[in-house]
Amino acid sequence: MALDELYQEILLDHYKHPRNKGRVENADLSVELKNPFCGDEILLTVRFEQDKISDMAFEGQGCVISQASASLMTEKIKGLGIDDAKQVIERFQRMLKREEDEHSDAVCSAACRHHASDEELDELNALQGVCEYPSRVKCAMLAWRSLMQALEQRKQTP
Amino acid sequence: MALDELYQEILLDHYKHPRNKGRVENADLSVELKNPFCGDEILLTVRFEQDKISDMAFEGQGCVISQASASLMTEKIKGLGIDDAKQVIERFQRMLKREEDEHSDAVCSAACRHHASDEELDELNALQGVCEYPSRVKCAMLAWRSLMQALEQRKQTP
Amino acid sequence: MALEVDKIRRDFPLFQQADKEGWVYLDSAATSQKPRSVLAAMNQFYEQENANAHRSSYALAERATLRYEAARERVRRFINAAATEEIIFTRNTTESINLAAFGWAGKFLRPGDEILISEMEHHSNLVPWQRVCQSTGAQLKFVEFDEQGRLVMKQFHQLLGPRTRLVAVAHMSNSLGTIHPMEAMIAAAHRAGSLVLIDAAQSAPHARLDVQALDADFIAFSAHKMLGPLGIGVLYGRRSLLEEMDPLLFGGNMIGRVEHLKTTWNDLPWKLEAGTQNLAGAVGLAAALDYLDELGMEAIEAHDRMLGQMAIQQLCAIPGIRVYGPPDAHGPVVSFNLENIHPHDLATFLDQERVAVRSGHHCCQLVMKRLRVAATARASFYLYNDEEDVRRLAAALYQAKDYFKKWL
Amino acid sequence: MALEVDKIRRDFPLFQQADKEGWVYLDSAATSQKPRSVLAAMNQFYEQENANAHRSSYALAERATLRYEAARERVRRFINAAATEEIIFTRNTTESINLAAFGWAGKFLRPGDEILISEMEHHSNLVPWQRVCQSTGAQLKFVEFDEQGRLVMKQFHQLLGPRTRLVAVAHMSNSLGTIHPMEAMIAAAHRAGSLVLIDAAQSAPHARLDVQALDADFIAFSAHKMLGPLGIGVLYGRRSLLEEMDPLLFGGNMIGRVEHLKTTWNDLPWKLEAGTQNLAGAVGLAAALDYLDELGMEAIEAHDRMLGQMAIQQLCAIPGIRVYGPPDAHGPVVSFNLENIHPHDLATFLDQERVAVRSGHHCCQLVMKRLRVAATARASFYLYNDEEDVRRLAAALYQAKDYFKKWL
Ligand SMILES: Cc1ncc(COP(=O)(O)O)c(C=O)c1O
Ligand SMILES: Cc1ncc(COP(=O)(O)O)c(C=O)c1O
Repeated sequence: MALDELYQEILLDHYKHPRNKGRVENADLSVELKNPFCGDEILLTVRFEQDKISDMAFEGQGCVISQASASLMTEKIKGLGIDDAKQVIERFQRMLKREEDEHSDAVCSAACRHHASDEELDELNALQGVCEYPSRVKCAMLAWRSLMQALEQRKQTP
Repeated sequence: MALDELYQEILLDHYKHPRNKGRVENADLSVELKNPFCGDEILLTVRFEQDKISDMAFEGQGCVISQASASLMTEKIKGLGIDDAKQVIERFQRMLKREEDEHSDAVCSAACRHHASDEELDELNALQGVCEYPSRVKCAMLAWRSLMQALEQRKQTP
Repeated sequence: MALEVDKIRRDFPLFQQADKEGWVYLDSAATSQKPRSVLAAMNQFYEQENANAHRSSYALAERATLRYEAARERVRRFINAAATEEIIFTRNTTESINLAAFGWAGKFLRPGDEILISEMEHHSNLVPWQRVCQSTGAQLKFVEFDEQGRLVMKQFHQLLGPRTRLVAVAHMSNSLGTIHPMEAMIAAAHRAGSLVLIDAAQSAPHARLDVQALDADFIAFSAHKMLGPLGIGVLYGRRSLLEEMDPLLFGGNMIGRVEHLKTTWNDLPWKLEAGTQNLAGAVGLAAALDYLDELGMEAIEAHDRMLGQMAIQQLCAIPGIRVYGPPDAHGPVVSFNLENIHPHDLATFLDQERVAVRSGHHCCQLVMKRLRVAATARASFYLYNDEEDVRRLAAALYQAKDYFKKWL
Repeated sequence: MALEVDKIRRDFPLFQQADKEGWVYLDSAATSQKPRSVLAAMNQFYEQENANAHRSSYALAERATLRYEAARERVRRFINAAATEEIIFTRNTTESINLAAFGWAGKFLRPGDEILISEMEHHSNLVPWQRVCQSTGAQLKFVEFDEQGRLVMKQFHQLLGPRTRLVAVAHMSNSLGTIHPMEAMIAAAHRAGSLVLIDAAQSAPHARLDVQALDADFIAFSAHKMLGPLGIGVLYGRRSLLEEMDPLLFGGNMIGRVEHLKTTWNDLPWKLEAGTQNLAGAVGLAAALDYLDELGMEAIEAHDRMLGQMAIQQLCAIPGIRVYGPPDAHGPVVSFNLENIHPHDLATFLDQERVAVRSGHHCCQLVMKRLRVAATARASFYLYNDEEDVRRLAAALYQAKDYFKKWL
């Protein structure tokens, strides 16, 4: 795969000009996560209004993939209802998952099978190339894992 | 190697009619040992007179090799001075040890190199064939290890 | 669908050696032979995909990581675990049991708690529990076995009480071949509020293991007894248990955040795998499972059990041979002795006749004690053995009787 | 006697793969590639000698046992240990250190005792000591390192006191490449009455290890970093220490006499090796040592150090590249960063240029913290690398700078 398929212009834009960077004031929840693979960290702050994610922001440093993914995520998720947000998370996860074959050998030697782009995901499709790089998937997922934890915590302490 | 080289007539004799089987009365020392490979046990009792092993006997059950070796040992060692006994032990150990080559491969694929018989060992030479069977060496050595421990203990508590 | 043993043997390089002509290997319970496909899978890994997993992002390391994790998924599928994270790679059954013992029991058991095992356990499913009991103050209880080599189920139910926190038993005994009534034991243990660990070292090679159907909490087994390589084993654990338990070994990839004086753990399954793992071993195990599934575990089970039954029958018919273990509920592991001849001598004789059996206590000193023998000879059968092998064993035993006559 | 790298490469099947044409592997500090002779030795074992060791007395099992014990003797000879019983086979360095930590320190340390390590340690030589300190009440002390990545020796001598029971340090740092003044440290520790454990995971592949000359008490290393297979490692220990310490894992062959509630241990070295061991792995390690000795450890050391020096020089000359670690006393492990570009992105770019380096915290989070970076890129060299590989790395870094310009 050419490198430019991984490092698309859109990611460049989000990396250089991250959206929603910082902390949400009066956040209901904040989640701090570390990528065990490289040590990169992220702090995600979220405010809810009833069942809606009314505001969110992220802080932290990391590689292009993790930063752009976090920025894109906040843009996509902010303003969504919790159920809709969960749907997006699922779609995003599905996009990054290599399709696993019945036979273990095939899984490994075959290149990642590109799924058809998921229109619902809009700009997030720019991260599709990451599924070729399982270790970088962890970078792309870091912000999303924080979001999942936030939603989990919210469920437990409504 | 033919089986009869391992199971020599002399061993048969000592197996069927073990010498010095039982316990020495008024023993100065007794040592109980277990062969971790098979669980066979031996109880060796020894009486000393000054620096001489004046009497010894063994108890226990086991395979032909371990029983015959114990019987032959008591016969050979009984009456010897401690230093002479140690010499015999060393010679016996040397006989059972495969000669190790510089190259690990050679050690393993080559059959055991027979050493010239050790005249000093008399009938104990009958156990030479055991060096082809490293696990059986443990059987042949069981009684001897008890003897070594006995001599060790005697040194510590004279 | 009987197994075509002649064809199968051709898959095993060891049986193709010139000096193995007419040679009968009856020690698969100690370790099995390896088919070509398993060696090929490991070679392929080393020759084309070797890199350290989970640590680097260049393409080769990605592939190594994928291969390792695909092997984990292959194991999950083989034992039908609910989730891939429930498969922990270890070195062998022994380490798997130690991990459960120290990581779970060592952490949660308290004085007064009880661990229930049987007198028929392999030392690897006995000594770790002794240690855990010493460190926690828990008590170790033993189910005995009867003259036929069956666990005394009445005693099992009596010993199972409100203080029993864990039942740890082998599915199949490696010394007597007994297959225990696992389903009933697990159900009873769960009713009593106890967890269950199954030592599947001997059963996993011979019968389909469905961990969800069995409903066991921990299961341990070794690759090397089921056509796989040495140096790799598995601990299956229910996710919630693996989550709450401690690691046994520390360092490498099992960490989350490391500070000077304290450390958090990585997610499952990596939390329980410290240091560089045996990736090639995992790949080899996956290939072994492919081979087993290709033949079909049902066919293998039927074949192996048939050989075990046949061996029991033929050996029981030889005067002077004493066979241990129950006549039924018996796997392909047969322990026996020739009257008044030590099993070491017997095994050495059989070896001359090109029949390889094991002699010793089989890591079951408590069993030997109860049988009142120092050791036994043991023949164990697997998918590359056939009826002719059983007959060869029986014939060699007749010759042994003859040879040792003068020694009696 | 320079190494003939072209010839050496032909011994490594991975470099012969069509898709590895022009490919530069710079991650040997994570795991090395394996020469054909190592794979052949393991295949030969599986194809001709596979049986369980120390358990049976038929000829094949005898041979397997001999092969395994001959490998142990081979290791003894390689590191010049006084006795074969001082060589314990483990899975990897991590397990070796855990064995010393829990088997020795966990048994003998008391509240008030101190363990002295450095901030530069791999997690595998840090987290086990944290755990032992938690369970024994001993205290963990850290020697820091200076800006150049050298241990602060003055602090080392200050921290070394009458309460220090153990000094545990890597011989060569896997993150910064620093080679510590081992001899002086060991002598000082011994004068203070402390034992010394050396984590030789990174040094054993590159330099002659003479345990008697070094006078260390414990030494840990992994086969897979020195041309050997995955799944086998070594703990060397002074016999008296191994005698008095406890096993870490229980079961299988490590026992002496087993009773219901207590068990005695087998003799050394078997006391510390539980369950079926990785025999093929040990055989593979022995073949790796043969290969290394054939080339000569002195020649290998000179070659690797030269490449490390060259890499430092060339990388330091690239504007925007920051190289970590001391310019001298530096092994063939070079950590660096490209200003404002995350090392993951850099490594991904280099991978496209067919240069494989590792990026991350290298299991040294404390080092990253002190360097105030999240991660570094790391290139490590071995006997199959040459000057051209260094140049390729430097050239690719220039290209990377160019590519990432627009991202700044
Ligand atoms: C200095 C050091 N110590 C310990 C280790 C751990 O080695 P292993 O992963 O083989 O257990 C490594 C390598 O990862 C290392 O570089
Ligand atoms: C029933 C049983 N449990 C445990 C073990 C230990 O297995 P391993 O030596 O592979 O750890 C064995 C085999 O030796 C066994 O038969």
